[in-house]
Amino acid sequence: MSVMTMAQALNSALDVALSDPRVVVIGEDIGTTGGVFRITDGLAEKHGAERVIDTPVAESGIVGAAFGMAVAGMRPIVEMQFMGFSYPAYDQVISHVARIRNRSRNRFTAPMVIRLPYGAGIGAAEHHSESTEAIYTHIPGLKVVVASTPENAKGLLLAALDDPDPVIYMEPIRLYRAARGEVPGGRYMTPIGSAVVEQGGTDVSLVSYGAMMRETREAAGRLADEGVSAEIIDVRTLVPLDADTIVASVAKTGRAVIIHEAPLTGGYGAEIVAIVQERALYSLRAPVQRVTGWDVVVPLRLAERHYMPSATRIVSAARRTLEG
Amino acid sequence: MSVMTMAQALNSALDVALSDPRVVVIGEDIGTTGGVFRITDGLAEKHGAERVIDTPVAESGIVGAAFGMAVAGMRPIVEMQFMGFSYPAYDQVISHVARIRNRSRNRFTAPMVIRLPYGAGIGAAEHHSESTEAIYTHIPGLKVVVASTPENAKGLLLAALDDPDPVIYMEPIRLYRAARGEVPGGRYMTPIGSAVVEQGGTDVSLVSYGAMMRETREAAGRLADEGVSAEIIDVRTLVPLDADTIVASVAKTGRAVIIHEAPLTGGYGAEIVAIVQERALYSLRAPVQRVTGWDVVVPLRLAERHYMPSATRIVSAARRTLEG
Amino acid sequence: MNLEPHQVLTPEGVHTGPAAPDVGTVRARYEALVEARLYDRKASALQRQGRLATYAPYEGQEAAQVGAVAPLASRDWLVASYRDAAAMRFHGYPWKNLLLTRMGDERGGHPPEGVKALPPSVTVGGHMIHAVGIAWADKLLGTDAVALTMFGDGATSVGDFHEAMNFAGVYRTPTVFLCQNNGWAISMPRSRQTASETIAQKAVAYGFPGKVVDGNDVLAVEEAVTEAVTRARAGEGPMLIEALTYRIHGHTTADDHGRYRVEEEVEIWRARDPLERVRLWLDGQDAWDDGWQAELEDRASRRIEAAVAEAESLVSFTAGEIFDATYREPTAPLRLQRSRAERASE
Amino acid sequence: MNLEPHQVLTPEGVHTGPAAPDVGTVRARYEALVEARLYDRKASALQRQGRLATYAPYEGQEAAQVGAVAPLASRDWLVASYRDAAAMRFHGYPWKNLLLTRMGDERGGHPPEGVKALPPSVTVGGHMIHAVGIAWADKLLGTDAVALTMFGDGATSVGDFHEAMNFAGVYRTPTVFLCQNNGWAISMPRSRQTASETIAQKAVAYGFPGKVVDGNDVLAVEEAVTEAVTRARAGEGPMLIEALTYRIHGHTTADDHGRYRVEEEVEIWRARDPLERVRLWLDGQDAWDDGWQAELEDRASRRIEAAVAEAESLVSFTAGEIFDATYREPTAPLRLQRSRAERASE
Ligand SMILES: Cc1ncc(C[n+]2csc(CCOP(=O)(O)OP(=O)(O)O)c2C)c(N)n1
Ligand SMILES: Cc1ncc(C[n+]2csc(CCOP(=O)(O)OP(=O)(O)O)c2C)c(N)n1
Ligand SMILES: [Mg+2]
Ligand SMILES: [Mg+2]
Repeated sequence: MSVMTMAQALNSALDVALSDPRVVVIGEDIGTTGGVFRITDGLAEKHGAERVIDTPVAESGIVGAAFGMAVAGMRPIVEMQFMGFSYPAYDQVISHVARIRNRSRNRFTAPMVIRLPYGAGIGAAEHHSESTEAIYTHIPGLKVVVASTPENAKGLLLAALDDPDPVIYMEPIRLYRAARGEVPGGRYMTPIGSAVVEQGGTDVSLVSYGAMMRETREAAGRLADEGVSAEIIDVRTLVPLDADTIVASVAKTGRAVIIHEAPLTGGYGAEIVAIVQERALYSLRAPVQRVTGWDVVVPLRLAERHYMPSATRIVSAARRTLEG
Repeated sequence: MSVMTMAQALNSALDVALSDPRVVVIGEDIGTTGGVFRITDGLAEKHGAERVIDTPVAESGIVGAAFGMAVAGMRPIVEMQFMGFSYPAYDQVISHVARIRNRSRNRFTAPMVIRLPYGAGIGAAEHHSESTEAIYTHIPGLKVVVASTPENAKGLLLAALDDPDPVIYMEPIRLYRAARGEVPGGRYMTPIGSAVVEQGGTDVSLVSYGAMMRETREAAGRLADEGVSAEIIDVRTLVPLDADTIVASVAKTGRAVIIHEAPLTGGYGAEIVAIVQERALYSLRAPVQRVTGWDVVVPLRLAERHYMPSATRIVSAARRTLEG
Repeated sequence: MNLEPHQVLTPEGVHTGPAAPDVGTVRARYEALVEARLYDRKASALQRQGRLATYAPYEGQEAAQVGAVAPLASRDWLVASYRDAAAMRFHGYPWKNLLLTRMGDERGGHPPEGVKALPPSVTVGGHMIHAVGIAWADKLLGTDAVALTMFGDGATSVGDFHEAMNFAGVYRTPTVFLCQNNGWAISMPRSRQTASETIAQKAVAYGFPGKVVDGNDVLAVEEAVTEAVTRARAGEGPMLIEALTYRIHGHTTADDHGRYRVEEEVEIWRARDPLERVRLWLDGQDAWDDGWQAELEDRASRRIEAAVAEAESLVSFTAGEIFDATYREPTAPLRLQRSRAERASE
Repeated sequence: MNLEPHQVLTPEGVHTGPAAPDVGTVRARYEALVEARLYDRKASALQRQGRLATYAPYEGQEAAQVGAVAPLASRDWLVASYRDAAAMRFHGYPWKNLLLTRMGDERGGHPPEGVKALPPSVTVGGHMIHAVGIAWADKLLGTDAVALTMFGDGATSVGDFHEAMNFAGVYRTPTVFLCQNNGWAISMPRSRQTASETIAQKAVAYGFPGKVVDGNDVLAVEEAVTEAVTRARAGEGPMLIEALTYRIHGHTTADDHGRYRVEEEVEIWRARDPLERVRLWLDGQDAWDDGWQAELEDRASRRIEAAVAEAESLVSFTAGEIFDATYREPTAPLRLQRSRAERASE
């Protein structure tokens, strides 16, 4: 155990991962410089430039080549510099990575991890603040996980690599350095497909994931000050969703707020709402609220704060469920 | 007025559209051969190969070039051969077409239409049966419409072309020839952003769009035989959604089934459910049901029927809401 | 870069190369060509009878396909397209599987263990980079296997072609790029597909060699691919081969090629038939006669008919089975959906 | 294809071309170069002070940028990248706008009416095809305007580069492709970006000419682009120009280039400074002195400072305003969201 930032925890996970000779890490600027966020710092030196591979600027090529490697028995870990740069590779992900198992009826598979630094809140340039998990969660054949702490960042990454199927692995940029915590050494896994109740509560369920866990926890704190007991759920795996944990919580509290920074319309929050109302409608004492980014492109630095869900917005939404 | 198939109605719309010299139609095999579905039949001959443009195989290039044309004052209509071939162009659509208005704060815009033949049910090859509207409905800056009759196919296409913003225009392959109906001559528009109550009813709201309207109507008929009065809503525009019409219907019936052929998880049905429960929770007498494709790749011909939502599945879902 | 098409046998069956071909080898290639042609005709016929969904006939391209895979060892990979059934078959991917896919059965995509070939690519252009990744893995894993990818002239316009070629050049992966330039991409003639004079010259952009061959000359194709495979195996990196050929029929069984090309063009290429020149040469060596031809056709037909029978004997999918190949272990949501689907199909 | 870099002025300021340059023109270019350099330094300084978010300095590339746009008429389009501030400015896109974007204000992307330049591309590689579409539209609309697109060596690896080049070749659009090969794409050296010896030779794949120029020689770049623009305007189609240059500083103000390259390499390129050779030549013509230099710097600084002041004077965004540029008319869902956002920001 040692205290690490999320960036360090990810670096540690990759270091552990590379002890398996089938593993390569591949992406732009991840070798010599250790990546735009220094997540791969020192790994090329330690494990060799043939296994921590710097590539030309070509996201589709990176994913497509990694797919070929995976089919041929390797375990590639792809780094996209930002989620917003993953779109050129979308066809490779959806038409090939996600489908080769079905296309070949289990004869060929593409066990690989695609790491996507995502999210806003650091005043970055356009395309650098995306949170478009919804374009991946809808695609059969993919699993989608989102880290929220240094500890689960490492555990989920190692679990993703161990998974026999391709995993979209989202890393909240805003937490790379901001999140610090105890991280076990060596290899361990955080199970894919299980949500976690971070804090028990009785009045309202706050359901979120990734970077928004920070605002969610803050909101829960403020609600506690007002005498409202919030249960906090970190979804962690978007696909396959641990619906049981969420539904059980809402069945108990009768109220829920779903929080994500992606735009509202067609965001993953809608799926969670749909499942909650399907399985716990008669327990609902108020409509499930969604606190999300708005249906606009994430603004640049000046106006970004108007876009991001804040603890204040979460608290008001929770209050709305209590009034309802 | 004359009776036409949907394919003919679309051809007529494009013919009308091309009377505007700013309009070009661009895509693969749309000139000499009139397109894989013959939607552009005769248009190159009539309006010239410079305006009904055959391209190399390069979906990203097609959308990117059309974007440039739109910025420069033209009104391109892009044809993708199948929705499943639109993914290589996804980056152009999301990073540029959808965003240039915001990026330039209204200085530049890309008014253009991207036509996507979509949907399963004809036993086609892999990638030819996609219904991935969810990857477009989540993207700010795009409008998304889905035709369901020859009449609205023409009207929506002309409205899409008239729209100052880019429109994703989905055409149900299964209805190209199967749907026949009266279609007005000349230019007319079906408003974007308005759903239509196709049939009034009191017991349950059936909400669908595109090709699935057929099964939805059939299910309504069967329910009527059982003495259940179903209200049928054709959403027609997914973005911006006409929530008022849907919510008003559910507020009245207290029950709803949402039907689409796209996979369940993260499908657009979730968004409709989320809005309905948000605005009409206290009217709901049973959980809103979703009848959708399953979370698997659309099967090929042999197993396709197991995937497609059927009138039978819609009827059972409606019954579940009535029992609930 | 020499862009003259390499040829070994003229359409008249005259040998033009330096060393005379080995009769035994040529007879083996001829046998493959005959089987390839018979399969293509059978598949088209099955489609007309409604027993296949659609089919993409390759008649006219048999030499390019047979010649392409002849130099491959069984440890080498083939990553090919929807029109490459003959190439796939002669790399070990059974006719039965190719038929199953065309019947609309995903199990076609599951070739026997040991067959190193991905299911044929249906999207145009996305698969070439897979052959780069596979070849790269072979290199990293220390085997000397190579990967051959086959694609059409249309596919060279796709962005992924560029990224694949560039990666292959940068990492010197043992990848062989074989373009069957059959003159058309559906209705788009080669001349409008790209403004470059040849496809082969595109290799200049990636720093490795390109070569043009007579794609209707099985021996020329085989020679060029052998050279490319040998280079690749020796660690000398990739090569692009453009095989000039022609598809005699429509793009698929659903295509009416009369809409975009004239019969005279087809006739010119019929005269360059890839089987006939081999037959003529063999005949000139007294290594062909009607009896042998009948024997070949009989043997091939029996193989093909057996494949058809086997494919058609497979029962259709149950509702539950469609859930069996999305993840290795079905996820909780899929288990739920599966039970619903099973109930709905009762 | 001649792949020797075209040069007009040596780094020592010696003129090597046939016709002697026009002193007045060279003085005008020199003035632009000086202003370009001052802006770049100012922007880097502002970033260090926290007044810009990040910045991508172009020092060392001023000649490529000034030379690129000098041949353009105001009806011609410029479709450039994040590092091309100088090119944009001299095509009429105000410094103020470039600063605003870097401050994190979308209004930077709204240049004045009449300025034919798209906001700089932030993603690598996606914008070149836009210049093809724009040029194509100009052709269809019957104007003789051309479109110039600027991009880096890294961008040539992107699939969209290929599709853009191919479309330009096939439709002979009046598009000029200008690659500033500055040796690096973040930490990736040019030698690992692609295995081709030059970027210019990639034009071979698309059937139109490519040319290499000394990118630190403003007159050489201008000559090459003039030739390309003239050809394009005359309907002779596109051209690819590779300008050999170097970025002296890090990729952005957030990049530590010491991690991937040695100082000696930077020194070599400092000695090839794009301003100094012009100054030396002018000096040789008695067309430069300290007084004029001071005057130029003063004028440029005043322009730049005015732009900074204007940009910084703009008030920040209100919550409601973020909804103003998604559709021309706000949709019903957005109107609802807008009111919620306004309430939340109170
Ligand atoms: C991404 C994508 N876009 C479009 C298509 C439709 N399509 C199928 S084959 C084809 C033409 C391909 O031509 P070519 O590469 O020359 O191969 P050929 O059919 O001639 O063998 C097209 C456009 C597709 N399958 N995939
Ligand atoms: C699609 C995409 N992928 C990755 C990036 C991150 N990125 C920004 S600049 C850059 C390198 C570009 O190099 P080059 O084209 O040579 O231009 P230069 O920065 O040298 O001017 C990369 C990889 C991006 N902006 N867009
Ligand atoms: Mg072809
Ligand atoms: Mg560069």
